[in-house]
Amino acid sequence: QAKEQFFPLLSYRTGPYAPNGTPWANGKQDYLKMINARDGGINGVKITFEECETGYATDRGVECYERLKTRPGVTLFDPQATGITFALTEKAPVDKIPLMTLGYGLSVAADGMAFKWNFPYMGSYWTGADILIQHIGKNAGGLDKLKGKKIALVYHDSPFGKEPIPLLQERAKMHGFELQMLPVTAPGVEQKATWLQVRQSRPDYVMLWGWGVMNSTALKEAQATGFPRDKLYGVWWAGAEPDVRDVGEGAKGYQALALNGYGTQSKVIQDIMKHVHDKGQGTGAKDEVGSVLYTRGVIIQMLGVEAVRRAQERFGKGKVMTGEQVRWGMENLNLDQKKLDAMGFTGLMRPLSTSCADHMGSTWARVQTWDGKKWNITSDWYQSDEQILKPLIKAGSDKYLADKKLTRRDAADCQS
Amino acid sequence: MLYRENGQFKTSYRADQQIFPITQDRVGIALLLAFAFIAVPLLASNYFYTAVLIPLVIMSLAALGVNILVGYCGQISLGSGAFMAVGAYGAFNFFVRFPGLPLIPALILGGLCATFFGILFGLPSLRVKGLYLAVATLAAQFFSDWMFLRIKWFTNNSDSGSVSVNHLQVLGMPIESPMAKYLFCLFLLVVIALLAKNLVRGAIGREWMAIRDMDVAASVIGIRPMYAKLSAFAVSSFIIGMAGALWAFVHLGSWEPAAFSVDISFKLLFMVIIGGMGSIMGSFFGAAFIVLLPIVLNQFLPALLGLFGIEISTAGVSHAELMIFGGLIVWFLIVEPHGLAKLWSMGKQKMRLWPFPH
Amino acid sequence: MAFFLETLIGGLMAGMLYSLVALGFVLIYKASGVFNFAQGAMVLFAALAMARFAEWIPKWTGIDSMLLANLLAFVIAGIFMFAVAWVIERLVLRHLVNQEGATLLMATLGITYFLEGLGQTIFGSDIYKIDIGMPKDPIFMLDSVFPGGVLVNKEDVYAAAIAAALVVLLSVFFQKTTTGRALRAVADDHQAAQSIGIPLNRIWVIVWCVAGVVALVAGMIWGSKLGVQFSLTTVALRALPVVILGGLTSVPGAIIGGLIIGVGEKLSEVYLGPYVGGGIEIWFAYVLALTFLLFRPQGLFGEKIIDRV
Amino acid sequence: MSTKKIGDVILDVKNISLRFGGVKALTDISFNVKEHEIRSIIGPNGAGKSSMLNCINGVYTPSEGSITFRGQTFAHMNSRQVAEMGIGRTFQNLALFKGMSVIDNIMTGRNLKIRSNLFMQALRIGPAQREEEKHREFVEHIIDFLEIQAFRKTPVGQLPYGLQKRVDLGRALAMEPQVLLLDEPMAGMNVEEKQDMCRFILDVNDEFGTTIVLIEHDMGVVMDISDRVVVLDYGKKIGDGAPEEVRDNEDVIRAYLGTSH
Amino acid sequence: MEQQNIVLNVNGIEVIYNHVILVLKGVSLQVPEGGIVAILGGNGAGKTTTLRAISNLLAGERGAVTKGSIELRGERIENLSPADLVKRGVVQVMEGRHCFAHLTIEENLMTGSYTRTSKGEIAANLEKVYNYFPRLKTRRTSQAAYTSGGEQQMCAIGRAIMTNPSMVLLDEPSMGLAPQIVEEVFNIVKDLNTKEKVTFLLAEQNTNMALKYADYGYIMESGRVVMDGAASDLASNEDVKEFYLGVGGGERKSFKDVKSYKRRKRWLA
Ligand SMILES: Nc1ncnc2c1ncn2[C@@H]1O[C@H](COP(=O)(O)OP(=O)(O)OP(=O)(O)O)[C@@H](O)[C@H]1O
Ligand SMILES: Nc1ncnc2c1ncn2[C@@H]1O[C@H](COP(=O)(O)OP(=O)(O)OP(=O)(O)O)[C@@H](O)[C@H]1O
Ligand SMILES: [Mg+2]
Ligand SMILES: [Mg+2]
Repeated sequence: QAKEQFFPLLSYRTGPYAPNGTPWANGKQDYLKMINARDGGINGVKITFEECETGYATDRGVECYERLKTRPGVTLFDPQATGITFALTEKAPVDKIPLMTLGYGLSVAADGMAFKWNFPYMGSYWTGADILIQHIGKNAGGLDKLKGKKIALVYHDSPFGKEPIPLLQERAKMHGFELQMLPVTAPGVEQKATWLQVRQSRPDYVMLWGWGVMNSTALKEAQATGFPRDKLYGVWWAGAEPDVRDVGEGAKGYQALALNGYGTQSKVIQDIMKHVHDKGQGTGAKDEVGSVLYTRGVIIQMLGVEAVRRAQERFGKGKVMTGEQVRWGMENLNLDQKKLDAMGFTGLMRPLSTSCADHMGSTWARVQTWDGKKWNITSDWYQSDEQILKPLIKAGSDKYLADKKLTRRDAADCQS
Repeated sequence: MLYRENGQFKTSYRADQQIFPITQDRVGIALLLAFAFIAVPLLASNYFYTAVLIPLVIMSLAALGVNILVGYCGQISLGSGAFMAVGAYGAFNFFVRFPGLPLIPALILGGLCATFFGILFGLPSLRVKGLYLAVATLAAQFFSDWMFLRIKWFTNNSDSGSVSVNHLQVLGMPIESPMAKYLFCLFLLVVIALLAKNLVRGAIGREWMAIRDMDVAASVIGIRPMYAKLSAFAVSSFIIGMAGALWAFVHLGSWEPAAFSVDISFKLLFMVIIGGMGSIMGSFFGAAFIVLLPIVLNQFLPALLGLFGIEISTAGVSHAELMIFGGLIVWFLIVEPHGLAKLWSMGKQKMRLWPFPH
Repeated sequence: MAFFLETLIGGLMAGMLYSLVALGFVLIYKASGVFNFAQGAMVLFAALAMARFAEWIPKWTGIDSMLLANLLAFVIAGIFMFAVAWVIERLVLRHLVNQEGATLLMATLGITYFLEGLGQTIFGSDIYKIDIGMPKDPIFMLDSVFPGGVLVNKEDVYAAAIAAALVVLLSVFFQKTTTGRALRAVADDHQAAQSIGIPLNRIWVIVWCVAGVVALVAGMIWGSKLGVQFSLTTVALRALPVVILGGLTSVPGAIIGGLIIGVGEKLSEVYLGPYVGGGIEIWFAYVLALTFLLFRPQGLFGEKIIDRV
Repeated sequence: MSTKKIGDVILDVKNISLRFGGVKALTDISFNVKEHEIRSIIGPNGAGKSSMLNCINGVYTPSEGSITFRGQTFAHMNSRQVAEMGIGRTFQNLALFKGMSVIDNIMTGRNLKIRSNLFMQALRIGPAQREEEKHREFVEHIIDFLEIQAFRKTPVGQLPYGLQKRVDLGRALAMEPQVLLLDEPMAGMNVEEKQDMCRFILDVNDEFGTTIVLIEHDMGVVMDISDRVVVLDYGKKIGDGAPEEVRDNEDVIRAYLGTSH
Repeated sequence: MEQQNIVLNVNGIEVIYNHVILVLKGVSLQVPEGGIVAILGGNGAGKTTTLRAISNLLAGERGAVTKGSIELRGERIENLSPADLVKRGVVQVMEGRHCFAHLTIEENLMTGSYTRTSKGEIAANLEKVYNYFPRLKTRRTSQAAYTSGGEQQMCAIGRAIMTNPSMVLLDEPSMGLAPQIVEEVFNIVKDLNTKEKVTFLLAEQNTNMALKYADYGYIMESGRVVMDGAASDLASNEDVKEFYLGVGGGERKSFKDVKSYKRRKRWLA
């Protein structure tokens, strides 16, 4: 048996979400290729991977999971879809394989004491929504200025789109703004009625919580109904190139959260260029390297690799880690700025450190603005408000545990 | 001449009315059941259970339900996904709201919810026919998609609309391991298939088929179109609802409304048509075709193309898979428009004549 | 009031766009008795071809007039659709003469998968842009009567005009020409049509070509609105209630049905939606169509469903 | 006419009119059928013969007039009620259930008599099973009677036309009707087959005492086997009486028989 | 049959439905130019199948000619499409009418002229059909599905005449027609035959009529030709008389007196 750490890659390159799924998947693959080419693997353990097409469909995702989870040296799963995450959340504890859901998935899973196997690294829908409100407040001249204002939420009518609602309601209560909810039926190609309603109720701000084609359609409809684009704010899943590219000038002024940095300057992207693309081994087109979702893919895979590295520190360098060991690594990750700089991730993300209780590790994001041709980071880092999130997460995870008749992990379990 | 009924004389109508009047068929089925219940558990891996067998068994059950409505009663429906969803969420609600309710009653209650929903959306069939009805049943589909997203009560007030169940057990035996899940589903499938077979070869089945083939003539010989159609909707949606509940409880464990999207409705219809309308056996063939083919293609296509020295990108595989899938559907239809079951029975007919060509 | 008008107009426009897709269904059904589920895939395929060629042609030939590039792209995409029609007849329809509706429907589903795969293989699966110079910004009318005016989307108006023109053309074609009559005969009975010398093969190629062109126009307009991407196929699901409401066999029905559905779903979403949490328009459209069917089982203008003993 | 005794009026059609838009399919038709008799309806194509049967059957609703069956008068009933009262029917354009086997087709004729409910049928427990066997036995008699044993399990769609007609008759017989309406049962048969069919009809009439209403274009058959004949033309009744009378009726000859008969 | 101009030569064809059901077991027949040839035989003998094989309409029934050859004026036609055959003047009137249900009677007739281009010719043909079948003229604007069985049969025949055929394959033209009309139809056949030199191949159950109007006849039994000869010879053959004309023993028996069902005598097993 060769020493190989296996990374299963669930992805979708067909169907309605392909334009967003593809760069994401490419980034994930390229990083692994780069690690193999540059470092010869993780402390000598070669990385293998296999991609499985889910088409964003839950049942196919489950099949992929079942197929790939039995591979020797399987590391962790990144389902790339909220629906699949829900299904796998039930299965992962049984199979003892961790799930990484960077910036998506179950918001309550940040509570590592309840969700031992889920890792919503770097932020969840709740942190995103929280930061978005902070930013809107800031633009309005202070959160207190939101009183009496109206904010509309145009969201993908699915668990993905509905997750942020509890948090937004919490914030609405706090600041006294009115929250108008406008669901859009998936995949979101027809939004005329939604935007007519926006035009009628004239909200001060609109939050866009879409994925895939829904985003560009929303921007086009905003343009068609004359809603000012600079009053339109998107989540980080509505802030990549495919979302705005074909709207072009029409989306100028649109702001969206930036979970991660991007661009081709950073060292890690340069390394990928050098070790992968220049050798003709790039997974996708060269010009998408360094784009928003591509870079997110790179970060996800870096975190996976680092988790393995961390696990090796405890369980034996140069060994293939099991899912359980990787889980420990994920839970005890500590990437400070120095490490990030060393790995070439400067400017792409904030330091991240996890613990048994905190599976998110970092709750920061910035805001970017589309200038008609490209995205530009236009704000400093925001951090979501612990005070609001904590109780919500606690309540949610308590309910989850009660429903499942499970108990919270104890300190002993945290050592394992 | 291994396969033929010659020489097997029936001395009573009862004997002739058996499900499998031909001895070879009986033996074959017995072997198949033995294989499914005994040999498979000895051989199958966990992957095979969870990714192949369990979905296959549950989808066979659903296809069987659809076949009763579409194949036997001739009412084309694209709302099957909705019936599955109603079954799943119905069973879920009984399951969580009545703590201690055993699994099987919950599933049956889920099925009954689907029955009710099915009858409701079957009412238009009394006036609307054919493709018009097919499209109209999509109303059920989209309505249920919306209902389970929007009405929080159905999802036990879950914020996201996603719900989950666990700790399944039957008569004290946990249904947790893949093998247990498989055997449980298989058992239900066999029982329901048997009941369904009894129905379709009995009086009610004849009514359904009569309505399908020529409804005016059927009413002249005393068949009430309303009763026949609504009973078909009821039975079919009960079975589909059960299948939906199994899909949610046993296969997915945790699900959201999108798990029962319009895609599933289409897939179920494919299964029935590809497998053979008006054939219980056909439902199984159809389910196998639609469930297995993508998995097989996905796994073997790259290797296969590799043999010919074609390097293909990951996206390419997905697209090629779509193309091959579509191509195969068309090809099978051309070979036998009446489905795989017909192909099977023609094969048997040839066997009967064997070794003579005609 | 102004808002009501806006919604109404928005609904009418959206309805026209649905009609454009519905038209493809009607054409093929009317002419061959096949319910063509591949219409959505054809729209996508045509739009992909158009978008990519409009992008490639300037690159390959150095033509920099956008109009010319678009025109060429349109023609090439049209040729692609002809080829598709021809291949479908050769490889599929020809072998399924005289089969039941369900079988043919299934075959078109097979074609759907195939086209989706093929389209994305040849043309890619990203979001592409069709820019035929449609104006994107809104205009406001009647601002003298209502404060703020009534918003009308110029792009929609153009699109609706194109759709209307196409429909008039096709109606004439069906009602007035021998081929039109032959098409209807084929839909009724393949075998009898063959027996009196109607060349099924040629007829089918013709109809699928026409449907291909309709798909191309629909794809172009929808693509210019939404961007060309896989989700275009789902507009077919939006067009289905239109088809059955208008009647599977009626060209004008597709238009009227489109208008009713468009207006119905927009009004329902805007005025009813907020009370029940929104997101109701798609099922509302289907329920609306279903309600009409209860009164006229063959749709508003469809041919009566005949069963006689 | 040997031993048969013709009874009282069993079916009485009074002043029936039927219109389809502009077309007057039937105008003011009255005639009656007596128990045990063979009553023929003849007339040129489009005269309204099939429409007449459809009215009796409840497929069409006459715009005027009434029908009395065994003392019960109705203007309109649904087909199910008519079937329950004991009127069976065959069809001109074969309305068999194409996808079903011969046995199943005939078994559908027994469905009115099925008592067990859906659950019993699903389980096939005792009574349901016994019932099924009982009806099967009855159907086998019909199959023997019609001499179609060899095709029992063939899907009817694959049978040649003439045999399909026989199955159609079998299905109607399975209802054990008191009155049997036959719409051109002998179309598309050669003489030999017609002879067989006549034999079946006569036997049914003799053995079960079933009253028969027959539409037929073969004058030989009509003249030979019927007791009384009604003649329709363009929706109007132009003749009614014993075969010989009708044959000599001037109107009938002009409108229908032509000169060669 | 002596070698006068043979238009159609069917040579030992075998037909199989659905790959398994062998229906025709080597059928050969010839049709001379300008003749009327009848195919007789009981139910399921294979008459319809023979006609379908000639007009190439088998494919839609999932049948295929597996052996033998069919020649039209010396040209092999097995691989032509039905439309090509209509262009060569061969048209079939299908058993069971098959009118286009949603089209009116007149539109039905007009579809028959699809292969014709001259407007004048079409108008003349239509006039001709209406002359032959005045009943159709009165029903010209009704949808075919709502006309009576007999009217539909007329419509189907009329539609075939609209193609201006040189050879017509008629499948059970008399089925469901009133005696008067049957007579008329056969007169029309004779008329077209003598005046316009149209060749006819007809499958019939009404042996009486068929032999009266045909020149030559073939008798089929379970997929084989068991007897053929000039129509007059057949009509006087004792077996034919008994089994197909119902005049066994010289006298026509009343249908009433035929005693119980009798075993048929078969020429061949
Ligand atoms: N589509 C089909 N599939 C299978 N078998 C068929 C099909 N069509 C006909 N047959 C079989 O072929 C045989 C000959 O049928 P055919 O219709 O040619 O007889 P026919 O002589 O025209 O009889 P009829 O006088 O009743 O019309 C019959 O036994 C019939 O069952
Ligand atoms: N549902 C209907 N709608 C319109 N017209 C109809 C309908 N049913 C029958 N007709 C018309 O009524 C007339 C009588 O038809 P019917 O079928 O009763 O004739 P028939 O006497 O049975 O003729 P045939 O001997 O040809 O079968 C015909 O002209 C027919 O077109
Ligand atoms: Mg009639
Ligand atoms: Mg025949």
